[in-house]
Order: sequence, then structure tokens, then C-alpha cells
Amino acid sequence: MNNKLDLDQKLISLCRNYTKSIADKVEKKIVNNTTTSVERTVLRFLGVDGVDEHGIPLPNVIVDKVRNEQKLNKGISYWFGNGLIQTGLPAQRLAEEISEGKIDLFSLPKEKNKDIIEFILEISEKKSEQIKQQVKKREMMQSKYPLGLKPWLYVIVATGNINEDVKQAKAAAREGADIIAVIRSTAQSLLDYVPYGPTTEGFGGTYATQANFKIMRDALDQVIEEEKRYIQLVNYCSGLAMPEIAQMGAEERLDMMLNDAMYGILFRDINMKRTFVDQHFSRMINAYAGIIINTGEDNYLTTADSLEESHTVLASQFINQELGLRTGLKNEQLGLGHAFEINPEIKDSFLLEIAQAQLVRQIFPDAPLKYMPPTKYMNGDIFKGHLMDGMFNFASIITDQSIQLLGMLTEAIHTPFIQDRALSIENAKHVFNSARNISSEITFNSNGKIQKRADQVLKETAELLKVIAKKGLMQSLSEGIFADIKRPIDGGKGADGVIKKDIDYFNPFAEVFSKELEIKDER
Amino acid sequence: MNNKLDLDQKLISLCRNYTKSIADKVEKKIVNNTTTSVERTVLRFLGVDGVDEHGIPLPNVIVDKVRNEQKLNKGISYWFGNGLIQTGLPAQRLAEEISEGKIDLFSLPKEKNKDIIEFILEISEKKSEQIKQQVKKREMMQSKYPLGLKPWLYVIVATGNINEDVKQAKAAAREGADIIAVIRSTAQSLLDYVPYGPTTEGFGGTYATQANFKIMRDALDQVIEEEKRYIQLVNYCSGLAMPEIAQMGAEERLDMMLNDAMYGILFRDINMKRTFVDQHFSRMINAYAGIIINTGEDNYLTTADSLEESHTVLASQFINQELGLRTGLKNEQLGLGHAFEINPEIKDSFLLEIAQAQLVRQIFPDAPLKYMPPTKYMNGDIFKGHLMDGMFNFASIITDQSIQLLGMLTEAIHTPFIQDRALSIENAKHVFNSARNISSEITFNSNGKIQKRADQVLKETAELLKVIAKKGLMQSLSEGIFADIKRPIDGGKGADGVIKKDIDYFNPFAEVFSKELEIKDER
Amino acid sequence: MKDNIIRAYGDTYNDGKIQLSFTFPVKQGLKAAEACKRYCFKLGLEDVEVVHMKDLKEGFTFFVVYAVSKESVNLDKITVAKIDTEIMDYYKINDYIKEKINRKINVVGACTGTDAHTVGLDAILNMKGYDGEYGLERYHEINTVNMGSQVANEKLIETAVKIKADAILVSQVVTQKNIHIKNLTEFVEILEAEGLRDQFILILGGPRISHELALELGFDAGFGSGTKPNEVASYIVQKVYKDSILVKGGE
Amino acid sequence: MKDNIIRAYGDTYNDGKIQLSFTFPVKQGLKAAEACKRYCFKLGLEDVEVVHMKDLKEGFTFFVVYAVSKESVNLDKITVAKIDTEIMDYYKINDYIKEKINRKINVVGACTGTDAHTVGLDAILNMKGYDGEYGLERYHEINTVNMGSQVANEKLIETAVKIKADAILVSQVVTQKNIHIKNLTEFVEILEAEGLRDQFILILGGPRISHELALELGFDAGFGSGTKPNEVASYIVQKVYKDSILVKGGE
Ligand code: B12
Ligand code: B12
Ligand SMILES: Cc1ncc(COP(=O)(O)O)c(C=O)c1O
Ligand SMILES: Cc1ncc(COP(=O)(O)O)c(C=O)c1O
Repeated sequence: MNNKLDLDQKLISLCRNYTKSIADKVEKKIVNNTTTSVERTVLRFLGVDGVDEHGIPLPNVIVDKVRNEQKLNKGISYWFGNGLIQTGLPAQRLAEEISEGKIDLFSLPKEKNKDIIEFILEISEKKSEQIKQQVKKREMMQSKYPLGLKPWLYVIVATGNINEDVKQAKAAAREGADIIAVIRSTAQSLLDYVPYGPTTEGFGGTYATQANFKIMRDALDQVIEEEKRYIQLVNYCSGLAMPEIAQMGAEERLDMMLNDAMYGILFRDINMKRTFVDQHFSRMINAYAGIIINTGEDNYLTTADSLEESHTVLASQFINQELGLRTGLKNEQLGLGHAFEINPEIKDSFLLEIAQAQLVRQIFPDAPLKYMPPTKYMNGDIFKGHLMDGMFNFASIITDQSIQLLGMLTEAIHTPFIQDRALSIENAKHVFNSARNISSEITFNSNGKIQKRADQVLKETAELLKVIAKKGLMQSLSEGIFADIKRPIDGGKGADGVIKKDIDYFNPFAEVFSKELEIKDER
Repeated sequence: MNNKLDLDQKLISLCRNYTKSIADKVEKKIVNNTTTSVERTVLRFLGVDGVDEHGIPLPNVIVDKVRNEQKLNKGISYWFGNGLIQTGLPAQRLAEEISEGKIDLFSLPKEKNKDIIEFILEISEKKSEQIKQQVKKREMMQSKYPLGLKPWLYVIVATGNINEDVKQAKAAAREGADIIAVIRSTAQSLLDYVPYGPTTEGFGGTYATQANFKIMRDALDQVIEEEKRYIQLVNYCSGLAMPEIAQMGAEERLDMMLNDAMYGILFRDINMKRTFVDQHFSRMINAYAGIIINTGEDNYLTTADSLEESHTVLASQFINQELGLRTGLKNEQLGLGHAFEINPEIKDSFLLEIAQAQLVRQIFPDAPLKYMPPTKYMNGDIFKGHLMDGMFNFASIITDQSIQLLGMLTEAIHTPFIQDRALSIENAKHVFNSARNISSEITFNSNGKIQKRADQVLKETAELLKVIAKKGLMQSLSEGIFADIKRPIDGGKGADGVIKKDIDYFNPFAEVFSKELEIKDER
Repeated sequence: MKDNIIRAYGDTYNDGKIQLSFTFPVKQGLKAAEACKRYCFKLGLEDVEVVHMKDLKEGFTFFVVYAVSKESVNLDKITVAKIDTEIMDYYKINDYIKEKINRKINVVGACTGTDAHTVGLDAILNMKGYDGEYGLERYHEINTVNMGSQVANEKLIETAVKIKADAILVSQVVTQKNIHIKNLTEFVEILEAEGLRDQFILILGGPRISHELALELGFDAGFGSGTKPNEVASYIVQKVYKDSILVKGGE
Repeated sequence: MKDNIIRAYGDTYNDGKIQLSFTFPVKQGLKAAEACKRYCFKLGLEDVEVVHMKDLKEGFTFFVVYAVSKESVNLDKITVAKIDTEIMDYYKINDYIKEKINRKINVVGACTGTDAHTVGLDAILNMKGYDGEYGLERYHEINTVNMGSQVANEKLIETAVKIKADAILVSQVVTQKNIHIKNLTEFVEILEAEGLRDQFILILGGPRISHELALELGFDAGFGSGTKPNEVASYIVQKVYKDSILVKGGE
């Protein structure tokens, strides 16, 4: 990888220092809290699944029962662990009995705290072992069926019907896609639970459910065997059920997850604390499961002016990186996001795009950067759109990007038809193949537009991070620092799911993962 | 313009030396010959136009009469000039009377040679003055309505019907085309005359006639006034009537002409001597009329393997340049041709294309290079085709090309529909605008694939030119040195139109143009 | 053919040339190509050329086709519903309100249902505006409430009543499976059920919205791609004025 | 719907989604868009979305449309003519000739009429061949005459008679205004008029040629885009052999 830009390394260090202080402050604010979704995740890990007769997932039923009694601050594993000990039932059975009102967790005799912890830790370690098995399986498969060359071709399926998705995903994988992302149904991020079972209806996407994860994973595993190339599977680990989705992904061997520290706050108006707590635990799970996360900085550019907001993308990437590293994620798992979204009418827009892409590449050399295609300036002119996607692919190969979310010529019209995806894959394959080594062929002239633009964005980023470090991230978010969006510190959805931890609060999985991931104690 | 490649200047000089010796030998072979088409051109300049009752153009009728008597070796201007003196008729009238058999040139009394020359030179100088007026008019219009930025957008119209062509040309010009080329009907190059009058039927193109030239020129002049941008008009100055078309273009203010020293030999199996003599006089006319010529090296690549033949393109460009300069053309009029025709399946094909384009750019820094789009590897996949055209446009802006013949997404299907052209213009405008200054932003790494490829092609070119210099161009052509095509030295169409000049042969226009263009005496 | 009766055009007047592309759930091969041709014949096409056929795997094949259609349309028979109020600029609109309406105009806008695409609505409502034109918030004679994304129909109506809105502006970007039709129909039905329909000017916007569609759905006006804020404001103020005259006339 | 009755497919089985693009000779605007829609209705399309409209100037407008067609084709009813001789390789073909035919095969090829596109014909005939397969010239059991471009039909026939050709290979690339149909029809008519039709195997090739079209025009076989020389040679030798048996059988 070439260092085509001559960047001010001191300024980069300065940015990292600001970011550390930003992350310190955020951690201080979240460390004493848990959330309903974190606790539901613990239940799921312990083996609770399924829905009650109203279709409400059992983890919700049980966590809500405990929360309603204001007793969630000890952690669900205390209550549920005690239940397991007292009844001797398997987790799922116990959950069902609770949900049916046959067992009341609070009226059971109480084991000693220490014993519950010990008991539950043992189960948790076993579960963790299973997850490690999934990691091993991934490694094994990838060594047998190697990954494609980077930039990896990333395409989405979004029919709303998991069975239709499977057809489209398999066709795409055979055409050459390296990564399949199943887009979620509109507004799933606002559901404070995960739907259950295979689903065949959704708008603009398919519900993320554990069953759907499994169906798609199995389908892709079959293609992997046949095409002798590992195909990575992606879903959305964000919204109000963020950590639960992480758990599902860990169990079903997803390979990547959209998972951002601030996306929910900004774009789904989810409460800040809720988001920060959820992202932290969800990322530990992703870290442990060897999953690459994809952050959502691209969204800043679709919403606000992409030229003016370039530095906010970089600032956010610094923050996502720092918060991510603190959850045990390695740099190699940090698919920091950015996007090719400049108004194409701007003269030399391509040079400005390259400046940004190369800047990010050099600042995060080990990160599997995720590069998002033009969307905002795509219109019904599918021919021009296909060309813009080609220029985007070209920008990627020049600047050594890692994860290439392929643009679709019909971006402005509909979620991809089967041929749209095939044409996009053909587009990327053509551009990448015909310019495979261009990155090592060229140097950017010092004092050129590209170098200057990169310098400017870096400088603005440092200034911005300085301000955020001073004010704190939450305050800054409330003032609209990213994407022109202001969110009140205590507002937003899911605020009522944030719960202050008791002194003897306990989360067995956080414990196990922290230890193995060598995360320093949070308090 | 950046010198992105570090080329061996000595090798380039060597190439030029070989080329000079090649050109010397060719000139020696042609200087004592004229052709029926050259003589027809003289007649046209003198004012002869129209057709006889069988539709045969009068210049053909008269030149054939003289040729059939074996009397063309003195030059048509001797006979026709004498006719004008003796009859006192205007040229057109005289021609008609001759054609109708009312006047017999040979039985008229003969003026003294010297007097005929004097008389005819006077008319020729007047005519030349008119052509200079056209040059002035072009200059005036271009200073009032400036040319677009380079690379100029060059599109073709090819409906077969001049009226339909006009609609399409005007639409294209308004969309942003800088140059309109009216493609000729299939096989016009094999007609040993120029058709007469406006035409509305043709296959794959529209007949090149003086009337059609005028209709299109007028239409474009109207658009120029309205759009306030000069639009250049192109036609084909090649085939058996090459010099006549040059004359028509000079009179109707065309701005460019496809005009190659060897195209006719190779691709239309026209006799070598005929071609070399015709191209020489036609180029003098183009030179005098301020017309940019476009050479046809792109054709080598559509016919033979483009990677293996790269050096033949460069060799041919050297030859076209040298032969061109000797006819009074300036480097600024030498639109040397090349093409983006590598098999797109080849890894790093784009790098190889850039190497070639930049090589040519640096070797001919003042030439308005004409870059031809992918055609051979285009297929019915219009979406991929549009992308390939975009990559071609990108290669052009990186390497500072001058005349960009826009690729069409429907290249493999039909001559362009109106929307195909509009989409191509949109494509080029988008790529050029978004990367307008990229050429001054990047440097090619020494020792990279691009540099090495350029070095290799240059070396192979020098070797090839050395061989040609030794064997002579005609012999080399007969051995299939270009595009795998072999042509016997004395074979080919139009051989019977080559006529050995008498000692007192005279061509008044060659005389006038040579003097003003400061071409050194040929003999 | 008469000048007003037109066909598609490739390079010769009325040649009827069109391009199509689509996928069939059939394995690539000669049979697929033939199926493609027959399908095109069923669309009434002639001179069908399957110029490209691509195996999409999993039993799908993609085609690119050029063909000729002899169908034509008579331009003389086409009338289109269009918004015919004069388009004014920012200053003129403010003046118009002051002079002719003589009170501030109230508007409320939202992306309704599950739609979270606020960029289009913001383009019309926010200070900053769009394409060089200020948004409605900037107009000192207009009170603007922007409720943002994913607003329930009931909530929007509630707010409109509360602020005494002259106009309700609804944005719908997601149209997949006609979700917008369902949502918009529901919106108008609620208004009608509550007897509120006539109290508001109903304005619809979004990239797949046409004035015609808006009318069909029971709105007063519809605005599509590329709409500028002043076009919307122009329509609103003139409609408010016209309605006020009508009311007076009726009294 | 039954599995064999298929429709176009976008992202849901049988959704009927197709894409179209074309130009109308009409000025861009609302009326143009409406004309475009009505035209699509005439093609039997539903849910017509004019997603793009571009002013091409000079009174032309370009459209991109997505729409739904309810048409379907029944795969069971489709039969296609195809060349069913076994495809052999270079070595096998030479052996086949030696063993079964026992004399050299003569072929002559040309681009006829005004067509000068020799690359395709050369791909089949020249030594070098195409896509890794040797051309017919390279086959030691085949005598190949390549007449090149722009050969008059009469001249080609004359040569075929002279060299006692088993097969005549005609290449046609230019198809604009159906110029190839005219030229090819004339070719076969001359042969028939002169009573020579049955003496030769007639083979047609070119990017817009299908076996079906070749049959229609009176040829024995047609080869389209991507044809390899050995496919053609395989056909010729097997046909020569089969015909020779028939003749013997008949004697
Ligand atoms: C940006 C964007 C997003 C952003 C939105 C950010 C935000 N705050 O708005 C994010 C990333 C969040 C997003 C998410 C999704 N998106 Co989205 N998105 C887009 C995108 C790229 C651009 C839209 C845009 O901002 N255009 C720019 C504005 C200025 O144009 P406009 O909306 O047309 O507005 C103009 C006019 O229409 C009009 N107008 C619009 N509204 C109004 C209202 C009134 C009253 C008036 C008068 C005028 C008016 O005036 C405006 C100015 O001229 C489009 C693709 C595209 N290129 O169009 C997809 C697109 C709209 N999204 C799509 C989808 C499916 C989704 C998701 C459902 C995907 C998923 N499953 O997660 C989600 C869910 C969002 C939800 N719940 O609605 C699809 C919709 C398909 C369809 N036809 O239904 C599209 C077409 C992409 C695609 N091909 O799949 N998206
Ligand atoms: C190269 C080329 C030329 C070269 C030809 C050089 C040469 N020596 O052949 C040059 C530059 C001279 C040329 C000129 C013209 N061309 Co041209 N040309 C092309 C181009 C770019 C590629 C054709 C090609 O070589 N393909 C590669 C070969 C290997 O493929 P193929 O021909 O399909 O052959 C395969 C099969 O079809 C089959 N096959 C072919 N022949 C035969 C024969 C037999 C017996 C068999 C068994 C099989 C077989 O096997 C081959 C191998 O698989 C095409 C566009 C395109 N991308 O297709 C335009 C194209 C064919 N040309 C076109 C036109 C209009 C012209 C001109 C008329 C333009 C003009 N007005 O000047 C001229 C006139 C030429 C003439 N008199 O015929 C049009 C034809 C439009 C139409 N449908 O009618 C095209 C499609 C371009 C366009 N969009 O306008 N052209
Ligand atoms: C990190 C992240 N999460 C989630 C989403 C979208 O999911 P939803 O629409 O379900 O919120 C995105 C979209 O870009 C994203 O970047
Ligand atoms: C120099 C030159 N002349 C003429 C032509 C084509 O003209 P024609 O087909 O009439 O020979 C070309 C085609 O590329 C060319 O390059």
C-alpha cells in the first residue's frame, strides 16, 4: 500500500489524543448502566428464544417482567440464573413457564449471589466456547476456500422475503460477489425486540431474525462449497435491539455487521445513553465472534453536504475506532465507513473524492475500510448511474479500499433487481481487473489539488475533535455536530430501557468476553 | 502538459531519422506521377461541377476523355486551360460542352505552354484566395465563438439521409459535442468519383457530396450562433476520390478530414502509388485550407491484436507525421490516430492503454491526437459498454488527448441512435468534468508497469522503423507489416488511374499551395 | 403519419425503435433466447433483436433487446393536469402574503408512515432550502413546523389542527410495494372521516409523485423530483388567497 | 402460475418487471411524459414509471421507464432449431475426414456484397483461428479459399464451382436496413436459378445471424457471435458424410 499523500503525522497523533479523551468521557457516562436490550441478549445467550402467544419474544417478556418490578439493576442473569438453579429446568423451558405465569422469578427462593454467579458463569463459558467454535469454523472454511481479492465486492439483497433473498444472494455470489448483506425491513431498527422465525414480508428489506440468518448462512455455505470461494454474510447490528442481533450473528456465523457508535442516535433518534451502552456490549460480542463491523459515516454525506462534511466523517471514524478498540475489536475488524457522495457536477469532484478516500486509507492502514457508492446524486438515468458507479469503483482501486459496497444503476428507483446486481458486479470486476495494480503505479503530486484537499480535511478534523473533546461527545451531538442533526441528550427512543446498575450488577458474558479479549476493567 | 513518462529521447530521434529516410524513398516514387483523381480535383478547383445525363460527374467525364487519349500526362490544366482560352467560355459551360461532345479539347488550336500556365495560374490564385477567405472565416468565427476545452467531444452521425443527419447533428451539438463527423455510406471509398447533390439514401452512412457538406455546414453554423460555441465539421478524405474530397472540404469550410497516408492501401485495397500520390495532393489542400487531418491507425487495432500491434501504431504515426509535414501540414494539424482497443479481460489492460496513450502524447506534443474508443470488444451488453466508454474517457483525460471520438454503448448493434449519442456526450462530460485536472495531479512511478510498457513499445517501434527504412515502405506493406495485411505493390484498385507525368506536366494548385506553404520543390 | 401521431425514434423519423432489458427465470440458452423473442412479440414488437443474453446463474437469464414497435400516440389527445399558479420568487411571495392575505400563513410538513427520508422535505422546508432557493422556514410571512420523519398520520393531523395550518405537506419517498399509496389513502380517509378535509390545503411531494397522482389520492397538489421551495410556496399562497375569496363570495 | 409459464422477474417471482428506453420526437415536458406513459400502456404495460426524461434538444426527448408486463411465455411450447451434429476438435475432425470421407474437403468463404468486415470470417478461416481454436486453413484435410471482403455473389459462386467446393461460407456483419437479407436472398436465388443449390452446403455466419434465420434464408446452417472454427468444421464434415451416404443410398 502506497503512502501517496504526505500527511502531517503530528496532526494525526493529536487527533488520536483528542479522541482518547472523548472516549474516556463517554465510557464514564455509560459504565454504570445497562439496558433492557443488553439483558435480553444475556437471556438469549443463556438459551432463551421463541415468542409467547401474542408473538412477543420471550427475552422481552422476561426482561420486561423484571424491569417492571424495578429489579433489572442486578442484571437479568441474577434472576434468571437463580431461576435455573431453583427449578432445574432448561433455560427455554424456564422462560416459557415464566411467560405463561407458571413460575414467578421473584417468589423463588434465592441462592447466594456468589453461587448464582458461579453457576451462570459456567453456562456462559460453555456458550462462549460454542461461539469460538463458529470462529474456528470460519477460519477453517476461509483457509480451504480463500476470500476474494480486496476490494471485496459487497452487494445487498432486499426483497423482503428470505426465500427470494436466498435466490438473489446465491446468484450474486456465483456472479462474483464476495459479501452478501441482507438489508433489513424499513424501521426494524425502531423495534425494541427481534422478530422471530423465517419471514417472507418486509418493506425495502427482510427482517433480521435468527432463523433468517441461519437460512441465508446455510445457503451461502452451499455456494461456498460449490464455488470454492468464501462468501461473507452481513446484517445490521444497530437499532434498539443492537446487542441481541450481535448475539444472533455470533451464533449463526455472520462475518460482518453494520454497527456504529452513533448511527442510532443520529439517524434513528435513539437515546444516546441507550445507544452507547448497547454499542459497547454489542461490539464486545462482535469482537469475540471475529466479526468485522461496518460503521455508518456514509450516512452523514447522504444527509448533509458532502464537501462541507468531509471532516466530520473523519472525526467520526476516529471516534468509532477508539470506542471500538476499547471493546476488544482489533483494527482488522474496524470496517470504518465512508462514501463517494460529492455532487458530480462539481469540477474535479473525482479528485476530491480520491483525496478523501486516500486520506482515510492512510490514517487507518489496517482497517478494512468500507466504501459506500454514490446514492444521493443518482437519478433515474440508469446509464449515467452505471458510469458513476464505475468511477466509484475506480476511486476504490486507486486508493486501496477494502470493502466495496457496489453501487446500483437503479439506486434512485428501487431496491436492486437481480440484473442490477449482476451488472454492478460486472462493473466492479471490469474496473478492478483492468486497473488492478494502478495504486502502485501512481503518485499524487505534492502541492496538487488532491494533497491540498487531504491536508485541509485533516486540519478541519483536528479542530473539530478538539471542540468535541472539550464539550464531550454527548453535548456535541446535541448541538448538531454530525450531519446537521441535533439530538437532545435525554431525548430519543429507548431511553426508558436504560437502567442504572446496582453495585452487585453482573453480566456473565461481558465478564467472559472482557477477560478473553483482554479489555481492561471498565470501572 | 506533464511528461509523466521518462522516455528515451535518443530512441525517439532515431525513429525520426528512420522515418525521414522512409519518406524520402516514398517521395521519390511518387513525385513523377499524377492520378486521375488529382486531375479531377484540378478541374473542380477550376470550377467544373455537376453530372452528365448518365449521372457521371463532369470532372470524371473530361479527365477520362483525356486519359483515354493517353494525354493526361501533361496535366488536365494544360488541356482545359487551353480550352478556356480558346473558347472564352466559363469553366462549367466549357465542361458541359465537352461532355455533350460539342467541343473536342484536342482539336482546338493550342496556345503556348507558357501562356496557358500563366492564364491558369491566375485563375488558380483567385481560387486560392477564396479558400483563404474560408480559413479567415473559420478563424473569425472561432475567435467569436471559442472552441470547447480539449479533449474535444467528437461524435458521428450516420443515418444515410442528410436531412436526418442534420437533426441528429444539431441535437448532438446542443448537447455538447464539439465535433460532428458525417460518416460516409459503406464503400464510398471505392467509388472513383464523388457523387453529386444532396442525398437521402446510404448504408451505414451518408454520401460525401459537396451539397451534403454545405447543408451540414450551414446547419452547424446556425447552431454555433445560437450556442455560441464553434462546432467543427468532419468528413472522410480518403478512398479513390481523396483529393476531390479535400477540395470540397476546403471550399465548404470543413474543419477536419479523415486522411491517412496508408489507410486506403491497407483497408480498401487501393493501389499504393495511387494512394501515395493522392494523399500527397489532398494533404496539401488540407494544409492550405487549415484543416486538421485525422489519421487512421486505430484501424490496425480493430483488425489485428491490439497488444501485439501497439508498436505498429506508433511507427505508422511517425510515418504519417513525416509525410504530413512534407505536404505543408503543421504539427497542429496532425490529428494522429490511436485507439483504446485492448481486450478488457486482460489484467491491468487499463494501465497498458494509458501507457500507450501517454507515450503518443509525449512523442507528438503538438499534435491534436485523435483517440478512438473501444469498438472490437464491445458487445450487446450496453451497460458494460457504457462503462468501457467511461474508462476510455478517463484514459483520455489522464493523458491529455485532444480529439475524443466518443464511444457508443450500442457500438456492437447499430450506428448511433439519437439517445446513444446523447448518453455518450453525457458520459464524456461527466468524466472530463469530474477529473478535469487529474493529468497534472499524478505521476507514473518509474519502473512501474506503465513506464515499462511505454519503453517496450518505443523500442519495438524503433526496430520496426529500422526494418521499414531498409526495405522501403512499399515493400514493407507488401509483406504485411501493418495490421497483418499484405498488399502487392502493383495490385489494388485504382492502379489504372496512376499516370506518369510528362516533363512539362503542370498542376497550378500544387504550384500555388507549395509556394504559399513553403514546401520545398518536390523534384 | 401526421406530425402529431408519433412513434419512438432511433435514427429515422417514426422508425419505432426501442430498447428493453429484463430477466427471465429460465436457464440461459437457445430456448431462453427464443422465449425472450416470443415475449417481445407478445408486447407487440417486431424486428426483435436479442443483442445480449447473460447467464445470471440460479436459473435466471438477463436480456438486452432492441426492437421496433408500430404503436403510436396521438399528441393532440393528450391533456395533462398541471399546477397553473404563477411561480413567484421569495420576495414576491412574501409581498403577496402581506398584501393579499394580510396575515401569516401556517404550514406543517412531515415524512409520514415509516418513511424516514427527510432530505426532500427539508429541501422544501428548512432555512437552507434547495438549489439556490430558500426553504419555507426562511419566509417571514410563513410559520413553518417541520415534524421530521416517521410521523404517524394521526399525529400530523393533530398538529395541523393545533397550529391552524393552512397547508399540510406530506413527503413520501419509499414507494416499494406501493406502501405510499396505502399510507396516503389512509391519511386522506382520516381527514375525511373527521370532517377536516376542507380545512387544509393538502400537498404531496416525493421523487415518484406527480401532480396527477396527488389529485387521484385526494390531495390538492403534487410535486416531484427537483421541486424548488418557491414553487410550493407560490402554489400555497395563491391557493389560500383564492380559497379565501371563494369563502367570502359564498358568505 | 405454472413453473413453465414465465414472466419477467425483478425481485419477486413473476413480478413482470421490465426496463425500457426510447426517444420520442416531442419536446420535453409534462406532455412528453404523459405521451411516454400512454405509449407504454399501448404496449400492454402496467405500473409504468417514467424514471428519467432527458431533453435531447431539437424537439426530442429520451425516456427511461420501468414497468410491469403481465404477459408470459409458455416454455413448454418452445422448440428451437439447433445444429445437432457432434462438436469435435481439430484432431478428431481431420481423422474423421480421412477415415470416413477419404478425400480432402474444399471450402470457400467470403464477406459478400458491400460487407468489408473480414475479422469474423478470418476468425473461422485463417490459420490463427479464434479463441484458442485453429482456423480451417490449418486443417490439413481441408482446402480453404478465403476470398476476403466485398465479394460479389456471382464471383463467389463462380469460385465455388471452380474449386469444387463442398461448402460455401458467407459472412454478413452489416445488417443495417436489412441489407444482409437482400444480399443473402439474392445469393440463394442465383444458386437456385443456376441449378446449383444442391451442390453445396451453404453456411452463413455473423453476429446477428442465428441458425433459424439461416434456415429461413435457404442456407443449411447459421452461426452467430462467438462461433469457433471447429464448430463449423464439425458441422461441415458430418454433413458431407451424411449427404454422401444419402447419395450412395439413392444410387
Ligand atoms: C439519502 C437516502 C436515504 C437516507 C435518508 C436520510 C434522510 N435523512 O433522509 C438513509 C440512509 C437513512 C436511507 C434509508 C433507507 N432508504 Co433510502 N435513499 C436515500 C437516497 C440515496 C436519496 C434520497 C434523497 O435524499 N434525495 C435527495 C432529495 C433532495 O430528493 P427528493 O427526496 O426526491 O426530494 C425532492 C422532491 O422529491 C420533492 N419533495 C420531496 N418530498 C417533498 C415533500 C413535499 C411536501 C414537497 C412539496 C416536495 C417534496 O422536493 C425535493 C427537492 O426537489 C435514495 C436514492 C436516490 N438517489 O433517490 C434512497 C431510497 C429512496 N431509499 C430507499 C430505501 C429502500 C431505504 C430503506 C428503506 C432501506 C432499508 N431497508 O434500510 C431505508 C429506510 C428509511 C425509511 N425508514 O424510510 C429506496 C426506496 C425505494 C422505493 N422506491 O421505495 C431508494 C430509492 C434507494 C434504493 N434504490 O433502494 N435512505
Ligand atoms: C472492426 C469493425 C470494422 C472494421 C472492419 C475491419 C475488418 N477488416 O473487418 C472497419 C473499421 C473497416 C469497419 C468499417 C465499417 N463498419 Co464496422 N465494425 C467493426 C466492429 C468494431 C467489430 C467487428 C468485429 O471485427 N468483431 C469481431 C469478430 C470476431 O466478431 P464477428 O464478426 O461477430 O464474428 C464472429 C461470429 O459472428 C462468427 N462469424 C462471422 N462471420 C462468419 C462467417 C461464417 C461463415 C461463420 C461460420 C461464422 C462467422 O464467427 C466469428 C467468430 O466467433 C463492429 C462493432 C462490434 N463491436 O461488433 C463494427 C460494425 C459491425 N461496423 C458497422 C458499420 C456500420 C461499419 C461501416 C459501414 C461504417 C461506415 N459507414 O464506414 C464501415 C464499412 C465497412 C463495410 N463496407 O462493410 C456497424 C454495423 C451496423 C449494423 N448492424 O449493420 C457496427 C456494428 C458498428 C456500429 N455500431 O455502427 N468496421
Ligand atoms: C450502522 C448502520 N446501521 C443501520 C443502518 C440502517 O439500518 P436501519 O434503516 O434499519 O436503521 C445503517 C445504514 O446505512 C448503518 O450505517
Ligand atoms: C483515414 C480513414 N479513412 C477512411 C475511413 C473509413 O472510410 P471508408 O469506410 O469509406 O473507407 C477510416 C475509418 O476509420 C479512416 O480511418
